[in-house]
Amino acid sequence: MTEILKVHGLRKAFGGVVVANGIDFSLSAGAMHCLIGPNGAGKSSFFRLLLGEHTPDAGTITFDGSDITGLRSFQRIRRGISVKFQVPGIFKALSVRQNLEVAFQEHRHGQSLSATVREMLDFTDLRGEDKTPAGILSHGQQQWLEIAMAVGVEPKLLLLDEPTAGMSPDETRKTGEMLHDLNSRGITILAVEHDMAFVEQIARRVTVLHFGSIFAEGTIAEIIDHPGVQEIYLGAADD
Amino acid sequence: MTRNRPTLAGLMAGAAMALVAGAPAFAQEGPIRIGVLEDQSGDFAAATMVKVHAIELAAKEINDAGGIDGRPVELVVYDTQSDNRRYQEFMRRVLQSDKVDVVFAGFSSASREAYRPIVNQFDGLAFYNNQYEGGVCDNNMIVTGAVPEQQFSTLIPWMMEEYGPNVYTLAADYNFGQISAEWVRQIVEENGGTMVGEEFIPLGVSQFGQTIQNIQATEADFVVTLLVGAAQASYYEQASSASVGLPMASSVNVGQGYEHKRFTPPSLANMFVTTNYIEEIDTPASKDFVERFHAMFPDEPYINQEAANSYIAMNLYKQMVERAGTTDHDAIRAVLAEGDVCFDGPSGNVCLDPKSQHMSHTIYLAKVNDDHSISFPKVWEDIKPYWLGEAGCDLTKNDPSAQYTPSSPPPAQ
Amino acid sequence: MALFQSVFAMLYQFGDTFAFLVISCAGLAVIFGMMGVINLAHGEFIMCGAYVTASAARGGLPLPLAILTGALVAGAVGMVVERLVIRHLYQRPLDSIIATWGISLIATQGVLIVLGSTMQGIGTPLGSIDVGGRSYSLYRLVLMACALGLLGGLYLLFYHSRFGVIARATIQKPQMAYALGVNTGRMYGLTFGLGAALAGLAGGLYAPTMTMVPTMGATFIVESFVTVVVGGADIFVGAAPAAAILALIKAGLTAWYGQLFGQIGLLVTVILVIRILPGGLSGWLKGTTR
Amino acid sequence: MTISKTSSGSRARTFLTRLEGPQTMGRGPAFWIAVTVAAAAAAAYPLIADAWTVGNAAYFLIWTFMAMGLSVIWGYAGVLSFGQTAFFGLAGYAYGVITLNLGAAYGLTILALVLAVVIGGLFALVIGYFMFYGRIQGVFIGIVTLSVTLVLETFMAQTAGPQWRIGEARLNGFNGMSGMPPLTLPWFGGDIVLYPGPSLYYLLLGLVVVSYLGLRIMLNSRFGNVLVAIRENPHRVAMLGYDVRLYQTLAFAIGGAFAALSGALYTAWGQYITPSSMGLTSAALPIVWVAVGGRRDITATLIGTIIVLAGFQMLTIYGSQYALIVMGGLLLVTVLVAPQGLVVGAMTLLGRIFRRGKS
Repeated sequence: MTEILKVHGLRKAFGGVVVANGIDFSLSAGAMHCLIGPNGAGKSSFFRLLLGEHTPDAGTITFDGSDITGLRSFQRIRRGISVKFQVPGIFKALSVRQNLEVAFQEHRHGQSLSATVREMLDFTDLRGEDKTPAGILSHGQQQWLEIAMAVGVEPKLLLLDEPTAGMSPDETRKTGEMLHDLNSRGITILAVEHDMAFVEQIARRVTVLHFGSIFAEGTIAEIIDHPGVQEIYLGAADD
Repeated sequence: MTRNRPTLAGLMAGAAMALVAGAPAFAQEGPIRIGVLEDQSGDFAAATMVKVHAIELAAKEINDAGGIDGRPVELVVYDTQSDNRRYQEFMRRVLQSDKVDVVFAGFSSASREAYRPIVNQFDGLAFYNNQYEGGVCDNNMIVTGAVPEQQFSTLIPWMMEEYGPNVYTLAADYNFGQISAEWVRQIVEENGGTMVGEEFIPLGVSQFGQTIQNIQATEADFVVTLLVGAAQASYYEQASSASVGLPMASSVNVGQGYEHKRFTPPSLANMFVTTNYIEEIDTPASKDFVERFHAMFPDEPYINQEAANSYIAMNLYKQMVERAGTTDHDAIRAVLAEGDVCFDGPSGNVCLDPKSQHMSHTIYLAKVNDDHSISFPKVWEDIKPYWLGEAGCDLTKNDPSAQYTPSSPPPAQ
Repeated sequence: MALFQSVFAMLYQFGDTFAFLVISCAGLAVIFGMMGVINLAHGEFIMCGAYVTASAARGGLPLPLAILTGALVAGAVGMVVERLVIRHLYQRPLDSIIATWGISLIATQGVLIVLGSTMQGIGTPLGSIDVGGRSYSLYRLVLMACALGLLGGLYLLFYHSRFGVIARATIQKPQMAYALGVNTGRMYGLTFGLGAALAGLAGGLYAPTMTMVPTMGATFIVESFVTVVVGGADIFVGAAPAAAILALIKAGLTAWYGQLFGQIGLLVTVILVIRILPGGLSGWLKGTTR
Repeated sequence: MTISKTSSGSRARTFLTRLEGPQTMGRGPAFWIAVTVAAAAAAAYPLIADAWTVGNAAYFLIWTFMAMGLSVIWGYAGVLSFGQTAFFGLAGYAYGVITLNLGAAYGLTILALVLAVVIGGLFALVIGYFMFYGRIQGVFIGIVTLSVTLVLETFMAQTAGPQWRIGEARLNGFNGMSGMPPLTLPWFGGDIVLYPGPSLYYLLLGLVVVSYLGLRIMLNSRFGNVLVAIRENPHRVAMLGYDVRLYQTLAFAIGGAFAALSGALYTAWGQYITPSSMGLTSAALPIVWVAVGGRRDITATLIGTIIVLAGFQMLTIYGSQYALIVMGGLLLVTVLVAPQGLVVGAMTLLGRIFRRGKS
């Protein structure tokens, strides 16, 4: 399998706080991968570095065969990286339909915008809500809407920051199905997640981040059995 | 402290006056309508409320005496809010909709320039009753305010003789200040003096620390202050507290914004101003005028030169209409061209100059004493607005409708 | 002697401008820095302080007490305004700009109608001193001292008093403060009141040196905005150095190129600073010292 | 952008369908009948009104462009500009300088009008580039734009001297530049000079209708979609692959060009322009019109601006010095009671009543 994302020696510090301490990481195309780690391990900062919201002090990011380290956020998105944030980043005052239109109007798979929107309404189970202002949807629905929007840019790689935060078990399960569906359409998925049950549902491989470095990597079973991982989680819990 | 009356009351007063005075046998033609556009609110209100009152006083007196040529006078008053746009809106309104016979309008030069194209377009007739930087050569305008040659050709030589030849000019950085400063410079040089400094202050500046030092660094014998607006007026207080102690000469203070009444003594002490009228003038005509004014407007804080100009302008207009037998503008200009339209009013005898349609004045030198009382060390009679005519403006021959300055005079004929 | 004279003259000009900037911006800076509200009625609070000071002084109160009265009245008015208007707009900063501008219109024109177009001044106290053949107003030296005192006082208030600690906590983490039992509404009211009182103090301090008109606040407003913006959100880290730098720029440009360039220089500086240091001086200083 | 393979006819149809959309209030036959009636009434107005009233109405129309431009920037793109008057004033002076140098023959005043709008728009583009690419955000945009307009005002106010001239045109400082010709249309058998009156009124009415419909189409297009999305959540928009700065800069330039159109028309209307038209009070006026009408809707802005302008003029005539107090009060009421704008509030209410009446 080809590598879709390759990170080499990524470093970033704010004053004395090191959030990325020489991260080497790679992801093969078509993967479903989870990133875990205790609070403050640098997961969100790693995402921000991938998205170009932080400029790294050192290191390179290669995406889909080309170096994107110097690109601005929107340019990376256009290359095929997309993101869904932990707090739903939707346009609350706009209708569900408008939210989808803004996301899809530049990228469509050869069909009309309204057909695309209809398809995504089906996908997110939001049929009949297309005129509802997005801000009054339930929390779970907002999360799904944002996932749908993130798909709008036709990403090769989808970054998800705690996609199930605040969801009911039922919604969580449905989200997992959605992600499998997207993955089967060829989208590589990299998710930050705390809910280990959910991690088990979606991830084939897991990377553990600790103090801005890769601490361990392996299948979910390997990671759960890894003594060091248990230690850092327990250690973190003591704080 | 002034207490502004709402314009509505002014409007109604004017209308009511016309109605009451209309009772005697007026001619059949109906009233003569006079548009009044003055700033009754906004930045300039302090100096311009009194102009409206002066016009109302003149209208009442004219109506009481049987009107103009038997026709009553009716005032159409709008508040222009010290806003140039309001002048544009309301000048259009009085000329096009209210169809007034004549307009009395404007305090700042900017407001005059805002409405002048409109007066020209509708071929109206407007009186501008303000002291200003001079140079308007326009057939549709009659100017009763004093101009620099009248105020500076008297003031500067007298000051130089009295205090010395070294002059420092402090002027507001806009048309009035720059052009007036140009006049001062020219007159100082003609009289063998030296400009030891010249400084221009943007409008709205209220802190003068550096300026005060600059003045002290020179050997100035006196300072010509051509400052404008409430913010710039802070100079006097600040200069006084820094004990600058130099005599000041001005064409714009006291006579217009009665700073000597508003500021705490002695910040304006030793200020010399040439003005064509202020209420302290001690002639019988002036005293009578002040008395009549206060009978009608007991709360009036101060009767300034613009009030007198407005009052005089009303009477000049009455005279011209009566001599022409009509309110037609060409007929009025024909009367004006005869060169003997004069009026002996509160400020002495004044006459309109046919070439420039500006007015001659008696110029009073007002001195502000330590306690801010006023004395008059010198009076010049019959000072003519000579410059425009000499420079080549002759409205009896052609009408360029332009404003000239000494550095951009009328094109040679 | 000539050297001493010109050095003193330069220092005096610098100090004079510095004092003007610090005193006129303090109220705006507190309200903006602590609450994120841009108060376009700042100038009118200054005018309020100046009018009350002048009236009190002419009513026989000694000047320092009159100035204090002016500040207190402006502060009280500020708290009322906060309660009636500003409180409803914390979530809408752009709307609070509009609302405070509306208040400023009403205040300016209302004062014009009720009190007339001018008010008699009270005259500058203390006279002048002679340094190297030139005379300087003593009162302006007092103003410079006041500016330094003001900076020190605010520092003590916000960093070494209970009010300051609670106020900063409330502003940074309102929910947290609320959960800890702080009456956040009252804290906002007090902070806005303090800002208004500082504006009133500026009016009171400068009342003796200026023409008293309803629009007098406008002559402060550009300078105070410029200082706050250049300083950035943290007034203690930013405002003092901002005032110092701006005073240097303004006094320098005014001395060498005249008042026009002093004015324009200030406005250009603010544009450049915003462009280069979006967080203002305080953001920049904090960024480098961490 | 992807171009779909559609015939030009259907493209024109999609174009026209954008006259309606989520970004603009009013849809369906009832609304368009109302619009047509309003336009027809406006067109018939000079037949019943006297010359001054028509000229005065034309004067109100002049300001609506600046208001609609601000609505695009502030209401739709979410950026509060306090300095629209900078573009207004610059274009006003540009019109003056160009016409004073070129004269009014051969329709050159129309060229001057176009050039003035281009100059104003380009200036806005530069300022916008400077701000948005410099990561200036939120209230700071207001401060920078205000500073820009105040710098221009301060500078222009001191250009009274004879050295300040561009060709034949004296800038003439604080007192303002005057003497420029009004708009003049070349016509067979003699130019038509558009003094304030019916002819100018019709020209302006036409411009308002075209601008209004054009802006509706733009706002309901993809561009408009992105603008409102930026207003709601610029971060998310960037994360959908849009260059937010570019969109903001373009919106700002468009708004600036509309302000410039107002400025050039104003100068042609009164044959006069002053620095004070770039001052603090002037700068705040467009914000009042737009806020009171309803900034987030172009129709509300248009209606609101005309109502507020006419209302304040009436207040000045009959209420005199209370006008400014009422203006301030109106702002407070709007912000506190109807933050979406009084006209939008009224329209929503009407719509609700109408719908209830139908069902």
